[in-house]
Amino acid sequence: MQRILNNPDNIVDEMLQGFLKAHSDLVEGGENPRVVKVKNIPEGKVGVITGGGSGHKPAFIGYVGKNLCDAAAVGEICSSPTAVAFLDAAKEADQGKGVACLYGNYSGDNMNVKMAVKMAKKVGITVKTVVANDDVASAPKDQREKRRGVAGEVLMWKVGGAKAAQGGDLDEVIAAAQKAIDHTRSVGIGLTPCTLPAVGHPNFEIKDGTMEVGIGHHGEPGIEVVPIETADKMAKRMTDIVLPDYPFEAGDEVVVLVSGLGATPVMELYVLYNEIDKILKEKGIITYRAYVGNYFTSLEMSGATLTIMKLDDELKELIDMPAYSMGLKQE
Amino acid sequence: MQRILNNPDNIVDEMLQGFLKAHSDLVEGGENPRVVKVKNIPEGKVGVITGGGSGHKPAFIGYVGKNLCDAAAVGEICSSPTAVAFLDAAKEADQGKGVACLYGNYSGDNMNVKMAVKMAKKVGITVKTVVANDDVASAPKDQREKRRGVAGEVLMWKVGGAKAAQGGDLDEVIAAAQKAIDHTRSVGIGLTPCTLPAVGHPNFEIKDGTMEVGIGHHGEPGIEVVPIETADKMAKRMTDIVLPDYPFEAGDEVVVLVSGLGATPVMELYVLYNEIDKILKEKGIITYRAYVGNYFTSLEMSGATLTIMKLDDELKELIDMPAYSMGLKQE
Amino acid sequence: MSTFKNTDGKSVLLKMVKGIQDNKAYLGVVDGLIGDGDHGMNMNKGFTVFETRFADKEIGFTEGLDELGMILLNEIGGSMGPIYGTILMDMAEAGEDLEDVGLEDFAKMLEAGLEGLCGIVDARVGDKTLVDTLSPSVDALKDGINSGISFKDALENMKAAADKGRDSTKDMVAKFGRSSRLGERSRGVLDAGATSCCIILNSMADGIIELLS
Amino acid sequence: MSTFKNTDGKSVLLKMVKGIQDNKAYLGVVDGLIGDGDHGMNMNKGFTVFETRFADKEIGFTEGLDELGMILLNEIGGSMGPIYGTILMDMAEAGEDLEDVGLEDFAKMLEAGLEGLCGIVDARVGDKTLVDTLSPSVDALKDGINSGISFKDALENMKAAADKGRDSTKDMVAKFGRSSRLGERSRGVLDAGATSCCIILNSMADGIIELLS
Ligand SMILES: Nc1ncnc2c1ncn2[C@@H]1O[C@H](COP(=O)(O)OP(=O)(O)O)[C@@H](O)[C@H]1O
Ligand SMILES: Nc1ncnc2c1ncn2[C@@H]1O[C@H](COP(=O)(O)OP(=O)(O)O)[C@@H](O)[C@H]1O
Ligand SMILES: [Mg+2]
Ligand SMILES: [Mg+2]
Ligand SMILES: [Mg+2]
Ligand SMILES: [Mg+2]
Repeated sequence: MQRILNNPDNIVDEMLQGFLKAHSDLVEGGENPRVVKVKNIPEGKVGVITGGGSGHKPAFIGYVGKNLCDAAAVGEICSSPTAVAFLDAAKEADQGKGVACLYGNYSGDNMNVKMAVKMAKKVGITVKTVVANDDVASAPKDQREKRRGVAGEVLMWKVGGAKAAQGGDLDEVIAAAQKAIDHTRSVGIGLTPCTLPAVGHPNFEIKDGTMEVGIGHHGEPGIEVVPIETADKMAKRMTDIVLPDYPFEAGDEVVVLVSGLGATPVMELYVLYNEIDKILKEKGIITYRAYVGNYFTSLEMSGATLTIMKLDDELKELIDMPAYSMGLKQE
Repeated sequence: MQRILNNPDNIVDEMLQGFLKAHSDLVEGGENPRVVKVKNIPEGKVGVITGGGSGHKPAFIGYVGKNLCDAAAVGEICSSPTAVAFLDAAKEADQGKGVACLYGNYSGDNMNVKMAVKMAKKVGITVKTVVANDDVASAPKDQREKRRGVAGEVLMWKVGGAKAAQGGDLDEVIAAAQKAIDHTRSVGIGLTPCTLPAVGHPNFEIKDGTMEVGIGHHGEPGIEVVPIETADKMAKRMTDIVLPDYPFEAGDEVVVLVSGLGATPVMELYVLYNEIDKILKEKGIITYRAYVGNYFTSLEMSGATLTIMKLDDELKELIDMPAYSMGLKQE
Repeated sequence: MSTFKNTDGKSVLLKMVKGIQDNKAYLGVVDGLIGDGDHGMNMNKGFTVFETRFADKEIGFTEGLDELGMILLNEIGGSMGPIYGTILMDMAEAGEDLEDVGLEDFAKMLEAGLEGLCGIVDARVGDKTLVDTLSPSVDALKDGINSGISFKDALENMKAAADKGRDSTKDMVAKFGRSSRLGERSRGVLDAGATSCCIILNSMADGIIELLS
Repeated sequence: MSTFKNTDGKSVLLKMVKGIQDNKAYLGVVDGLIGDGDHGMNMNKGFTVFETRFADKEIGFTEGLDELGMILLNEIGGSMGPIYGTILMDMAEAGEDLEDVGLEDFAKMLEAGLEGLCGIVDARVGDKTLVDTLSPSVDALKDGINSGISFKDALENMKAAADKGRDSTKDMVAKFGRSSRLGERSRGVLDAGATSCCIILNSMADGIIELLS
C-alpha cells in the first residue's frame, strides 16, 4: 500500500489534528474531539451541521466554514460518526434557534442521526434533518427514499448554509436544503477501486478496461459494468442517467458539479466537463454555475461524479452567496 | 489505462475548453488558444505571467486570477509551452509597465522563455524573469541554479502577484518574487508513478514497498529509493532535507505548503502535515500560515511535496493579501 | 450448575472480545464481498477498546455488556455502533438487577436485545442482516425453556441456531444496509453482520458454559 | 548527379516525417529510461502536423525545413520546439537562396543548424545530447568535401557518423536536460535527442540519395 500513514487505526485522529492546525484561522475542534466547528459561529442564527465517515475530503469537515456548515461530526473511514458526535456537533452549532442536520442517506448515519435527534431533544435542542439522496443509480425513481447521497450534498450544504446565514428560521433552512436536494441528481463512474488503509487491499475490483457506472462513494456497486469509454461517451452516459430522472429540460438553469473521486487528474475532470457542457448546450439547458474539482472523493478511487441541480430564484440567490471553507471558497 | 479521455493528443485543448467554460467568471482564453488570462486585468499594473507543461493542475492556469498571475502559457502534458505562447501571454498581461515572467527551471521552459523575452523586446514589451529553483533534491546547494522549480512556484506567484497588485514596479515585482523563491525550499516523495495519457504506461517505476525521495514533478528520479516509511518518518526525512538547506532556524516564521502529487488522498496530506508541524514546533520554527492540499500535482502520481518559505515583513504582507483563482482562494 | 454469578461474567465478555479479534480479517473479507470491507475493523476496534479499558478492572456480565455497548455506540459509530450498542445495552438493562443469571434470565436478556434492535432497524428475518442470526437464537433459548433442558444444552442449541441463522443469509438477497444496493448480486455470500453476530453469540455461549461447569 | 533541386525536396522532408513516425514508440521508450518518456510523442506530433499541413501543397527542401522548424518552435514547444526549430530554421536560412543543393551547400546548412543549436544550448560534444549526433555528422560532411568524395558517399559517411555519435551517448553521463538530474544513473542508455537526431539525419540522407540517383 503506497500511502502516507502512521498506524492506520489512528488516521482519522491524526488527520483531524493536521486539519485543525492547518486551518486554525477558520475552524477549531469541538469539546468532542470528533467534532469540527467554525471558529466564532455567528450568533443568533440557525445552526447547520453535517457529518459522515472520513475519507471523502473535502467532505465533510471541508464544508465547515462561513455560510456553510457550522459543525461536522467525524466518523471513522467510510463509517458513520457516533450518535454522540452528531449530538455534540448540534450542541456546538445551536444558538437557540435550532439545528439543521444535513447528511447523506447511509444506514449508519440514519441510525446515529436518529439517536442524536432524540438525545438533543432531551437537552432542549431542536434538530431537524434533511437526508440527501441525489444518487440516481442507487435505487429506482419510485424508491427515491432509498437512494444514497453523493456529491449533491455539497449543493445541499451550500444552500442550507446560505439560508441560515441569511437569517432563515429552522423550517426555512430545512425547506431550502430539502428543495436543493430535491432539485438535484447525481451519478458516478468508477475507474479504479480504493483501499481502506486499515484493510490494506482494495475492497472491490474494477477490472482494467472496464468502468462501473453508478458506483457509490464507498465502492458500492453500480448499475452496470461496461468497457471503459472515451470522455464524450462517458458524458453522454452520465447525462442520460441524470437528466431524465428529474427531469431537466430545455430552458432550465442549472448548477453543474463535476467531482473527481480522488485519484483522477483534475485535468481529466475538465475534459469530462467539456463534454457534459456540450450535451447540456445541445439540449438547451443553461449552466448558471459550474463546479469542477475534487469536491467529494473516495480515498484514492479514480473516476468522477456528475451532479446537476435545477435552479429557481431562491436557489440561485443561495448558490450565489459567498462561502469560505477548506473545500469551497466562493466570492 | 483507467482514465477519462478522448483522443489523448487533444487532451490539453479539451481540458482548456472545459476550464475556460467552468471558470468563465474569472478567466478567458487569450488570442493565442494556448494562453489563459484573467478577465479584465486591472489596468496600469505590472503584468505577471507564468507557464509550463500541462498535467500539474492547479498549476499553471489554476493560478491565473486576482492578485496572482494575469496570464499563463499552456504547454502539452509535461512539456514546455512554445516561445510564442509565452510571448502572447506577455502581450495579454502587458499594461505598459512591463511583465514579470515567473516560471520553473526546466530546460524547455528556459529556452522558450528566453526566446519569448527576445521576441517581446522586439515588440516593445519588457519581460523580466524569475526562475523557481526550490527543489533541494534536484542539485547540490552550490549548484542551486540547476535546481528544478516545484511547489515553491505557488508561493512565488502568490508573492509576485501580490506585489504587482500593490502597485509595485517591474523591478520591485521581480525582486519580491525572487526573494520569495530564494527564501523557499522544497522536496518531494513519490509513492506511485504517473502515466502520460498519450504514452499509455507509466514512464518510470516506483516499486511497491519503496518510495522515491526527491522525485521531480515529471517523475525525475530523486536522490534515494528507500523502503516506504510511516508518515512521521517521512516528515522527518523531508524536513531533514529542507530545513538545513536554507537554513530555517528557531524563531523563524515560515509558510508551510504540503502538496499532494495527484492521487494521494487529501486525508493523508493532513496526516503528513501533522507530523511536519510537530517537528517544526520542536525546532522552534513558527508556522505563520499553512497550505495543505493539491497545489502542484503530477497527473495521478501518489506522494507529496513539502515546501517551506521563510518570511520577513514584506513577504508576510504579500502572503496575507487576498487572492482568488481556481487553485488558490484566500480571503 | 444452572446459573452463573453476574459478577463472574467478565470472562464471558473477554471471550466475546477474543472471538471478534480472532475473526477481524475474516469479517473484513465477508464484508468486502458485498459491503465495504470494514466490518472486521470496526468491530475489532470497539471490542479492543473494551478489553483495554477494563483489563485491570473488575466488571460483571451485565455491567460489561452495558459498557461494551456504550463504547460501540459512543466511540465507534458506523452502523455497528447503534446496532450492537442497542443490542448489548438493552440486554444489559434487562439483566442489570440479577445476581445470578439463569437460562430464563439470559433468554429474556437476549430477547430484549433483539427487541431493541428491531426498534431501530426495519430489517426482519429474511432480509440478510444480523437479525437472521439473532432472532432464531432467541427462539432456541425459548424452546429450551419450554422443553426444560439445561442452561448448557440450551446454549448449545442457541449456538447451532446462530450458525444456521448465519448460514441462511447466504442465499438471501440483502434488503438493508450497504449490500442492499446490490440486489440480486448480493445473493450467494454470507452477511457480515449475521456472521459477527454468530461469532459473538458462540463466544458468549462458550464463556457462559465455562462458568456453568 | 551531385546536386538535387531545392524544389524537389519535399520527398526528403516526408522521409524525415516517416522516420519519426515509425520510431515514435521507440523514442518514447528511450526517453522513458532516463527522461520522461514523451520524446517520441512530442516529435511525432510536430512532424505529423507538417505532413498534414503540406500534404497537398508544393514545397521545396529549404522552405519545408523552415516550415517544419516553425511548427516545432511555435506549435510544439517543449525542449524540442526551440532545439529542432532552431536547427531546422537555421539550416533553411543558410540554404534559402539555393536552386540546387550540392554537398558543400548541404554541409554549410547543417553546420548553420549546429551553430544555431549551440547558440541556444550550452551542451557540447560529450554532454549526452543531440549535439553528440549532430556535431560529428557535420564533421563527416566537411571531411567528405576535403577528401573530394561524392555527395552520396559523403551522406553515407554522415549517416555512419550520426549512428556512431548516437551510440557514443550510451556511455556518457547527461549534463543537460531532464536526465542530467540523474548523474551517474544516466550512464548506460542512449540519449533520446541524440537518437531522434540520428533518425532525422539518416532519413534526410536517404531522401537526398534518392533524389541524387
Ligand atoms: N439498516 C440495517 N438494518 C439491519 N442491519 C444492518 C443495517 N445496515 C447494516 N446492517 C448490518 O451491518 C452489517 C455491516 O456492518 P459494517 O460493515 O460494520 O457497517 P457498514 O455497512 O456501515 O460498513 C451488515 O452485514 C448488516 O448485517
Ligand atoms: N538543455 C539541453 N541542451 C541540449 N539538449 C537538450 C537539453 N535539454 C534537452 N535536450 C535534448 O532533448 C532530449 C529530450 O527531449 P524531450 O524528451 O522531447 O524533451 P523533455 O526533456 O522536455 O521531455 C534530450 O534527450 C536531449 O538530447
Ligand atoms: Mg463502512
Ligand atoms: Mg517532457
Ligand atoms: Mg462495512
Ligand atoms: Mg522527454
